Amino acid sequence: MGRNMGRYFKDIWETLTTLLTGMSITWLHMLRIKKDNVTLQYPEEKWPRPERNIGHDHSNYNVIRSRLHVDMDDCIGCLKCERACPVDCIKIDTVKVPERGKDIKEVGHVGITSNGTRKALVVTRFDIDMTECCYCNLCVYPCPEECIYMTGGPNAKKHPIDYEFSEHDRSELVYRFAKPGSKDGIERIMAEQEAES
Amino acid sequence: MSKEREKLISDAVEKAIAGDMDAINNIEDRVVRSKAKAALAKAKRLQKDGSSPDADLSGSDVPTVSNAPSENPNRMFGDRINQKFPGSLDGDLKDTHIQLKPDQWNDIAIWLKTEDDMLFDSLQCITGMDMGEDILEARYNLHSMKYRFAIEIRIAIPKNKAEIPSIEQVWRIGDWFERETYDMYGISFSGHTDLRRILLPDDWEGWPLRKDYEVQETYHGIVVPKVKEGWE
Amino acid sequence: MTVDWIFEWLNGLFTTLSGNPFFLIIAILVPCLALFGFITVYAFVVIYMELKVSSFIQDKVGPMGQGVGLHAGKWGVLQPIADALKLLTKEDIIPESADKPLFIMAPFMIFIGAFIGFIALPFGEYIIITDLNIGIFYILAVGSFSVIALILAGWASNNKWSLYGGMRSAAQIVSYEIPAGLSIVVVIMLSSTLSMQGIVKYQEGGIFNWIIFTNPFAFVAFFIYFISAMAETNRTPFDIPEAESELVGGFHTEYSGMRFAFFFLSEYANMFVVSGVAATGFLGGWQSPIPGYFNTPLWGIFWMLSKTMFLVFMMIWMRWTFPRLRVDQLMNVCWKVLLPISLVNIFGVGIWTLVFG
Amino acid sequence: MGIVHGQEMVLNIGPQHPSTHGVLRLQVRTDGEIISEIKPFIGYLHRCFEKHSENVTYEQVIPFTDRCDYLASMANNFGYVVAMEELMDIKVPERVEFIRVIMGELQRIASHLLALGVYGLDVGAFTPFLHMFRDRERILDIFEMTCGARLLYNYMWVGGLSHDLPVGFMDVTYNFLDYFEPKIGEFNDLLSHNKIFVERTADVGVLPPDVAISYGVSGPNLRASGVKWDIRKDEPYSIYDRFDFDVPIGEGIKGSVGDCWDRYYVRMLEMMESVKILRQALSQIPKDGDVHQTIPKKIRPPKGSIYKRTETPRGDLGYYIVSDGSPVPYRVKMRSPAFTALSVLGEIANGWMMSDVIAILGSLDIVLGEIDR
Repeated sequence: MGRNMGRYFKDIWETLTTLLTGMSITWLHMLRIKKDNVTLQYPEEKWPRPERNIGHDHSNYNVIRSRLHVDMDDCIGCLKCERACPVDCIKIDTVKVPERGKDIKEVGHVGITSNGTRKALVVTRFDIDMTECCYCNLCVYPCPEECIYMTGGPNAKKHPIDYEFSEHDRSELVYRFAKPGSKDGIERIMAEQEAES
Repeated sequence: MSKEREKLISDAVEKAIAGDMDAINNIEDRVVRSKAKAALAKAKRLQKDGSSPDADLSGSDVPTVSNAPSENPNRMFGDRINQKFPGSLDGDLKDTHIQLKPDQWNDIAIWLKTEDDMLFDSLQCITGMDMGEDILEARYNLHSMKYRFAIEIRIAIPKNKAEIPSIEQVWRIGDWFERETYDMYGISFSGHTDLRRILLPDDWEGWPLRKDYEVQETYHGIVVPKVKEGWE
Repeated sequence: MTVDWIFEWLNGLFTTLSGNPFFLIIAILVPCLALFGFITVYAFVVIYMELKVSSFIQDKVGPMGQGVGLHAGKWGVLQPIADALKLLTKEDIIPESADKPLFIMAPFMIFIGAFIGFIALPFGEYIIITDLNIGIFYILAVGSFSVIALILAGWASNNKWSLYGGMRSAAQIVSYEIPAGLSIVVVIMLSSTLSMQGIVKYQEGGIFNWIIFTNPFAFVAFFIYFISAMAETNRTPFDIPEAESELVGGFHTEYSGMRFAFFFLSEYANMFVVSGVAATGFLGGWQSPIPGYFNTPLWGIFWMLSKTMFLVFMMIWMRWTFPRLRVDQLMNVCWKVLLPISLVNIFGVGIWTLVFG
Repeated sequence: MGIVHGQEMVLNIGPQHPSTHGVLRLQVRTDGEIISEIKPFIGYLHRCFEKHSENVTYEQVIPFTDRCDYLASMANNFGYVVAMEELMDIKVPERVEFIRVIMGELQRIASHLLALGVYGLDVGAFTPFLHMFRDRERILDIFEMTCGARLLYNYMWVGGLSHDLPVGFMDVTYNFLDYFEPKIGEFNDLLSHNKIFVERTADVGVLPPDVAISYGVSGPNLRASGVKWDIRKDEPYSIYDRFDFDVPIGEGIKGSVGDCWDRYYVRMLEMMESVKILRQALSQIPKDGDVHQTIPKKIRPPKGSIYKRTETPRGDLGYYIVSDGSPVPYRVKMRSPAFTALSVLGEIANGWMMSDVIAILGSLDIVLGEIDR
């Protein structure tokens, strides 16, 4: 490495100048910490903090990605979301209702959805496995009743944002939105119908 | 010398645009002829900018939209390959690709790369295909950095004798592309220095991307297909 | 001073048993325990300082414990204690194929290397454990003791990465002791004494009597010493033995829990020793910068600590600003840059004192 | 350097290593510090992207393309979507084209920031990494504002976009650009021209242009070797031919052409170019135009195949899509730029020292998600 003498001293001078400029930058950062601080103290300060230039206000979002939620009263069991899911993490079972649009008290089945469509099916099982969900939001678009949506953001009125849903046991992350006991309730009713007719 | 060659090329191109193709063809000097062809191609493209793909619906395939001159490169280079290596074409010329037989593929590759008016120096990608009825196919997308030509060469081989000469020495990236195609489809590339699986563990059975592939039950005792109780 | 002072005081107290070795042991033990206390307090302070300085440099505020949990104290003050507790309670794994006795011995040896360097550091007129008449020479000699511990740690943990770390630290620390020693020779030439108190006494009388300002060669010698001292304590840009991005963990890859805490602690202790030597040798030790004022013993401790902590701050500051050198570049810097310049310094100081007296 | 030949040691820079940019194993034969042979082993992160895309419909493939190069997933979507639209001959409205270019360029800046920051980490400088991540977070906030997600977006659909721009997107992005431009100067002072950084990277791992082309290297790595090849300029897709920006190539300022420093500095210059494109795109974006207008209800492309390349932050990403007329793709092959970049490592990192191999690997900016697919 036959560096001649000129190069030798130029290297030393270059080292000194560049290292000192680097240190001056970090020194400025140290001084301006009050203004430049970008971290949140998590349990106390929650995401987002628009006034401190961290994240933006969720209210003017067009779409949000967080935990899925389903309003069972509006779900007509059309299975469109189950087909749209690329990772098949939604499972729905439905049973035909004797009469369209009638409420069935024992099972808590509401006959007419908020959009006014009369339901023909009781959804006995609506499971979403949040461990497999890839948060791609493809299931939200085809829903005719907009009953499946991600919490928070534009849907904040229906359901506040919820991104702290970690559990101790993985099986608890399989959300079962169907009304409990609706499966055997509706079967018993159907059996009684057969018995009468 | 080059001024006079420039003039020769420009008026040959004029005549060719006017429709008289052999003005270019009877230029003896090969380099000047190829330059004239390139200039002609460029002139045609400027004439007809943004050429929409000439929809040749005859073949089963919708043509690959190539950004090369309006005269389809696959066809142009297909017949040049046919002239240089007679009998290497497999079936007639198509717009979307050049169908070749596997046997002379290695020296065609060397020729494609070193021929000075083609210079296909960058192998874009090798795609393995399972065409069904036990035919496998390797599709090579080649591209010339200098002349901006892009062609696609396909080589079909039967499943039981899946053997294609390797082009690892011609384009160095062929080494890994071929290993991946071998890993996924089981096409063994003869002449490849160290042909082994690249993505899957070395002792994995079966070729995953083939249509008739069944996942093996266990791998070293680990259950392979994901079992989730209480879900189905 | 304190060791002999305690020894006479004990003899005076129990005149009948005066002079028996038991008193000597007590006389040595008392300052050592005091020193151990000082080092743990200093370690917490410097860990907190490194935490906060590195966070401020990186535009974050570091651990701030407010709200219910108060987990890290008002401004994250309790974070060092939390770290220490974490390291204490962590499982202390000894790899099965490691050479067990050597593996266990390495952290203690490196701590000894750093610990015994404190003995000759003067904190005040009479506040020094023992005023050896070869003080500065003793510290340099003892400083190189930790190299053995690093190589031992690297080799004993029977892991390729730590082997690399050990070999690299051997090359680095041994070769950086030469420019460090030669720059100390400048100090000795000026103060014509090896004892630390003597060096400090030579620099009394205000800031302009400090060796660093006596002549330009000594000024350069200070920086040469400081750079090679950083190399000796494996601080960036010379942290090649424990380069996380290349060697996973360097010589302390296999260490965890309390043993890792020892490596951690001894690195900080080493930093204090070399900064102490730089402060004493070049910045006038416990002398106050204003002649005649603030030179009571208590002030003496304050001056010594503030100068040393400033140099420790400089090391921390540099660590979070510079990338890391490659091994051969490290050797290149040492043998082809620092060494020639330190030789020129010695020659320059000689001429300077000859000409200007 | 290799005069003294000691006993050779085989060392696994294993799947579990702080600077392999993902799960990669380099089997290295070392003679003391000097590396004599490197064999990369990949496949630890293989998630069968191509097998999956043969079982899901065309629009369901997009969330999978996100997960290939998870550091530039907007660029993956862009590539897939451009290929599909050319296969199905869909002409998307102007506004969609502009939004896609804006998102693509923002993603390029974010990805380069990460690449340069992590490269600083590999060479030992910790602070620039955090400064660059602070700015990258600003971009991720903009992405979250538009498509809800911060890393894997599923934002660009075949024939349009999933959502239009939110209220206030324009001035948020303008604020970011004004905030970001001076920061590049600060990164240069802090890291690029730092003498230790230059010593560590100049003249290290020189990639000659012909070897680069033969190994199919593309993107910033190829441009750093002096080959002026950028698909946005040479095979313009979408509306990139409307913007004027120049393509920075490596000039060997600090060392020879094509060394690690050039690969680093070309990315820094590219970020400036992206800012230039963003400013033009933001000023020319048409106000009207529905982003869902040309999204086909049922995607059933005609039988046929297509190979289309786009310029992602890591190089040219090619999609070879074969459709047999059914709503499920027959074959989707993804040609990943990082795959070719890693294959060149064995060639250029021989004979260097251990820390240089890590520096060269860092300068190639590979992402194992994309290599293993």
